[in-house]
Amino acid sequence: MLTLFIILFPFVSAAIILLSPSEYTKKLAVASGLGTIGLTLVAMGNYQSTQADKIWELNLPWIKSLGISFHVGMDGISLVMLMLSSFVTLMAVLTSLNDKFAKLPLYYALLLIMQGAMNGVFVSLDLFIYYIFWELALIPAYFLILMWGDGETRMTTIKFFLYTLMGSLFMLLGIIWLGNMGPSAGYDINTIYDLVIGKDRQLYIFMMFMFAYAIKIPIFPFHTWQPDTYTKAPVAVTIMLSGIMLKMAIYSIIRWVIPVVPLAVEVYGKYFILAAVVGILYASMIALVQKDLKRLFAYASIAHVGLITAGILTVTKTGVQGGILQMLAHGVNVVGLFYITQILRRYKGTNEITAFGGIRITAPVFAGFYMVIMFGSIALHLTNGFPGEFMLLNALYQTYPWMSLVAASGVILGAVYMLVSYQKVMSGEIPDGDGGVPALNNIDKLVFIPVILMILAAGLFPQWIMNISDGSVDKIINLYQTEVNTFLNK
Amino acid sequence: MENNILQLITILIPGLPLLGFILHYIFNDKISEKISGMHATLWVFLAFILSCTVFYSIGDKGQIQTHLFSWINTGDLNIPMAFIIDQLSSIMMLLITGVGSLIHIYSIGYMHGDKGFNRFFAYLNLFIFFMLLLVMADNYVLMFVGWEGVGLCSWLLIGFWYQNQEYNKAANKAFIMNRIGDLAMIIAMFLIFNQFGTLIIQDVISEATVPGSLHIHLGGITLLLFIAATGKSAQIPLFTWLPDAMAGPTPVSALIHAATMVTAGIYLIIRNNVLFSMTPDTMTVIMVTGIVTAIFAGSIAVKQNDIKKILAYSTVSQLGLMFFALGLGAYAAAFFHLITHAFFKALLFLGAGSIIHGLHGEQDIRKMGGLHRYMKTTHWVYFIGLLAIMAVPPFSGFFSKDGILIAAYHKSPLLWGLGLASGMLTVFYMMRSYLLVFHGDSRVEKDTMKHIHESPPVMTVPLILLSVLALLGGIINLPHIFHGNTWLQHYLTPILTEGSIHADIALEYILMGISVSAVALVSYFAYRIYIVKGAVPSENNETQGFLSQLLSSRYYVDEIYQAVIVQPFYKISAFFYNILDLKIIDGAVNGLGKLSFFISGHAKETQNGNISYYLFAMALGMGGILFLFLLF
Amino acid sequence: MTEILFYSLSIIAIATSLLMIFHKNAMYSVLFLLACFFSIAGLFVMLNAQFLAVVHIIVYAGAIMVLFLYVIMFLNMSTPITIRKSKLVMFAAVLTGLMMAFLLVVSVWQTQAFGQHPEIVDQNIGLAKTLGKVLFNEYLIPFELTSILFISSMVGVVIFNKKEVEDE
Amino acid sequence: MNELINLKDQLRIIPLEHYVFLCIILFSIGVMGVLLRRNMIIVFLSIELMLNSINLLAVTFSVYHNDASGQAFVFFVMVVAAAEVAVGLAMLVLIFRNIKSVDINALNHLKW
Repeated sequence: MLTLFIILFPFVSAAIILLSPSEYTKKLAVASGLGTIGLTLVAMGNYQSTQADKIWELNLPWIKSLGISFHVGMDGISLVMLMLSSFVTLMAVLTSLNDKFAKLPLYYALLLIMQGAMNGVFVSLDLFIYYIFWELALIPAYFLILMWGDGETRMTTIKFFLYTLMGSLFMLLGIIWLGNMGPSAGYDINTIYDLVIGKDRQLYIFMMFMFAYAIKIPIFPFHTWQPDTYTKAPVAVTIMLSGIMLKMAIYSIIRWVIPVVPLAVEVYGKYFILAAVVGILYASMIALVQKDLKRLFAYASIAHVGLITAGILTVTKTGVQGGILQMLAHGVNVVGLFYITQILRRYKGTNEITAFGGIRITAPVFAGFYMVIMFGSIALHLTNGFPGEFMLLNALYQTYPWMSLVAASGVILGAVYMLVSYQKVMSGEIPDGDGGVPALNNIDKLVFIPVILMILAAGLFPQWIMNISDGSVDKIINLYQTEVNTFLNK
Repeated sequence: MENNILQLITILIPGLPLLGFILHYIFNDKISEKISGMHATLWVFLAFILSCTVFYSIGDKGQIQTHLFSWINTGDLNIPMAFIIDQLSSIMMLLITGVGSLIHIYSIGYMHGDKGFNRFFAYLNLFIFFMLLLVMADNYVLMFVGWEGVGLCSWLLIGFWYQNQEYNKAANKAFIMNRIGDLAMIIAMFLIFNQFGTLIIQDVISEATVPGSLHIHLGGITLLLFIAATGKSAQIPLFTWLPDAMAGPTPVSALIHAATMVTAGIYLIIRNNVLFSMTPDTMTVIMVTGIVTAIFAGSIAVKQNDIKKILAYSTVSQLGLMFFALGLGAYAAAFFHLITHAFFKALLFLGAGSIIHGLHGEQDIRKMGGLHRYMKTTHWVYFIGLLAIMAVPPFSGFFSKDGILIAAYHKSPLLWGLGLASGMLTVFYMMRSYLLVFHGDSRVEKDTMKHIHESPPVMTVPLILLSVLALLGGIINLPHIFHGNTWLQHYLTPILTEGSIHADIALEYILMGISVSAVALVSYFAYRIYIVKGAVPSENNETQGFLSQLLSSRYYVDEIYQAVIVQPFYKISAFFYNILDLKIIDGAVNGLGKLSFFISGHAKETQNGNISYYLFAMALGMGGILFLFLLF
Repeated sequence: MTEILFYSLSIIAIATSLLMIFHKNAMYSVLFLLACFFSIAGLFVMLNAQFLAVVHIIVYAGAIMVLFLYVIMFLNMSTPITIRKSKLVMFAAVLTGLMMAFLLVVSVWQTQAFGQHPEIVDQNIGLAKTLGKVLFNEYLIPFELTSILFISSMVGVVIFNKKEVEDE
Repeated sequence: MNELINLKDQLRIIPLEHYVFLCIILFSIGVMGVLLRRNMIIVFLSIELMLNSINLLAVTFSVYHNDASGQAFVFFVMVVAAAEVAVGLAMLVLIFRNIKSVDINALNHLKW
């Protein structure tokens, strides 16, 4: 039942927010964010990582003739993702506290609906339910960007929506195919995992699924919707999109691709790794010449998630664990990074790098926070970026050494564009004719301090997170290895 | 001492500077300058005291291992947060905390009145923490933490006066060049993990020395580690950041860019000397790189006019000499030079800092001269540092450099000659800077002249202490011919692979005689030029000859890097963004959308609103359906 | 006798319908169609569907065609209207019609169900009595629904014209 | 009249397909009329013609299959035709009042 609560809680909160007077909106939203964190922590307290069993499982038959049931439950990986989701959502809610948006209740309600749908994705144990939640998450995002985005958002949102939807439809095709592949139709995770699928069919299904995920993540060259969308979306939505939504796709690779079509991953995974690795270098180089800070972070995000994808597709313990760790790290870091752009925008109305300078003089605390977040993002040691990145690169190196070299050079570039932009924005002299950016207000600190603490904590004690997901990752890798070995022995 | 007390101490040694940093960070603007400087120094000094106790117990224990907690442990990857202290790291710890304390004290005077005083000390403490982490690390990853951490502090401190964008650029350059080295190091780690299945340094070394074991990628590992070292220790081709790094405050240059951080590369190689000794090819590469860098940087230093730049190139050159020694397999000699160099180069930098302080920020030696009259203490300590770096007996530099030269001679007389040449270059540029700064006529600008003063005791006392060290540092590895017992070499024996060199005593005397007379000769030559002739470097570079212009432009290395690497890279990036990303890839995506718009735009014309047209369409449609029924 | 009657009625129906569609004057078209309907009514009679034949004449000839004539009169369209379509369209229309006919013929031909004569022939099938039984037994609800259809069409017609009045 | 309605004879003499072909011809003429003419009244008339050809077909099959339902349907078709004509003609009048034309091409706004 707890799983159901975790899904429903945001939806119910959204409904309450819509029905309550608007002066309670912000308080209710924050309360909802805290509430989901609480529920996740309760779930985590009940979880024995060594057993790696799914907890709080719930299986209600829904459409019997199609073999669809409302089957949800959590294991270690889901728990980590839920933790991320509830943290990032709370942060997203907090980041918008400073904004003066129209139709505020609707805005928060949509944010929470998005969270609820994404939580649903993380706990679904039935492919069909999973798909419903997957698409449901897209709809609030569409309206949020359309209604509260910057500038001309119509074309951007249409592109974002259609592009990702197109990918998802291929996945739907794959889902229906998978569901009807067995003797009787069934979408339950156990049914799907037990299917024995021929090599060719695995390839087709792999391609269908990966097409959807490659767009959602996004992997080069399917990334072009991302910078525009991230740039134009309101910051809270950008945070939700890059903090959680793209993690849905990476999570789905772990949950629905690797155990389901292992042979295809074994044989064709390397092409996606190649694309992801090329994307790291490519996106980093592009980030180097960006003039808009938010866009720069958007491209940086492509580079980061490319590495995560590449590492996970190696299907080694280190790679998958590193990927999970790095998803968490990336989710936390984007909160900070995009919130920085919001603060800058608040005072100057733009995110052009050249418009800023000397912020350290007037807002030293802000500069300090920015610095820590930046170092987290470029994976400096003892920040959350490092353990994951090290593990990912290591896994990649042990499988494809040359790709690891390329990926690692992208990491150097990461330092270049981050440092250069930091110094242009934060250091130097204040541009003529303005008083600079004032010091942070309390809400800003409320956002930054948890982020900073998470960055440092996850950098020092990554083992704590890895312990949660450890058993579940083992299970999935065992499934994968067993099937691949069986095939190879034949 | 009890083992667990020692372990506690080993945790405290890096812990105290870290505590200092955290306290600074929390109480940044709430504490006064005095308290800030005092307590920052106190932490480092306490760490020094603790390091001494550790140093004494190493003698009987051999090594101390401390396991804090498991940092990353998944699958077959196991990286603990653990320290190991042996002979090598204990000396490094003494060096770091010792020189560090002196520089902390000095900084209290030097940074007095600076807006970022507290911040400066926070960074210095952080630096000490990371540097200690580097030398104490039990595994490569933790070492890498320190390795990048000191790079981070270097970045913070070079760009300390952040309002100047030139300084920021220098900081970024340093960090990025270091990161290139870091890339090599991280790949070396992957390769080590691939070959040995572990990243614990001791396990790797014991694995590598198992008789009969064959590790085909060992050459690659050592080469990559060496590339990492070139980044950190500013060797060709990654040396250009170090002179630019002089943008930071002078104590930083002394601590980070002379005494400690830049020697991390040498430390890394000595730490892995077992692996290096097994790969002679890499050793040759190291040797060649080292000596080329030594001569190259030395020749550039000859034509520099910024006192800190001269010292920076001198540092590059001296580091080159250390790598030269490493390449020869003379690890102990290299380490010995590392220690003495830390003393005298820190002394020289701090002396230069004292001059700059006295002249209110003037760094150009053309605008100095005759300063020995105004800054007596500074002059004397600088003079001692000068003698030490020029390798005048019995100053510390003489013994350490001599060790290297003798090792070179045993390899080949030619190498000895090259080493001597680099030493002569050192003598020349150091004499040049010394004479132009302290002797001859004063060329100081009048405004500055009025305020010229000797530095306060808080600065001069550390200088005096350092000059004592620079004078007597040679004792720790006094060669046999001076009735010494080469203590350092013996002390390091457990971790070194080199065999001791038994040289002919007569030959050693001859070689020493030659090098000493070379020093004297070159000093006289410099004296002739700068005192007797009173030559002062011209303001204008264009009147110079080709060679000197080449030298004063530093062989145009920066410009070449800009033109060959940086600019094309940015151009390609811009191409990727403007053409490939926006036009081609995004164009393809948008093209798909436009295509459907195009098709529907034309398909729309079938809906022209004309009813008879629709009727036709209906009739044809019915006919078509009928036709299909007929067919199937 | 029967054959002659059938073929002559058929020819009349075809000829008048052709004249109907090709005649310029709408008034004449209506009259030709009327003639066509009469011949079709004749065919109904031949098929022993007397009731329908009568209803057919009453409804079509008596009501619908009169309505048409009434409208033509109302719109004052008795004079020939010269609007014609282009040659191409005429050609296409004729072609389409022929093609339709051809396709239908071919599809009928393919059924191969010719010359089959029923075993039992109920001569009373077309009587009003039989038809009434079927209508009120099997098709009662549709039959009642037709009344709703009529009501609604009546209401529609009234509303159309009422609006018009208000506008003017 | 009774002599004429000798069904058995008639069915023997005139094969089913002749009725069917007649209906097809009439229907096709109706189609042609709809496509050919721009006068809306003629279009209506053609539609009536098509309906009638279908009626004839229904009656024919009803007799052949000995099932009165076919004729019942003809009844319904007539009802619908009557209703359709009533509404259609009302609309036609309305259109004529608005655009002073019964040209079908004058109505070309039936598009998005």
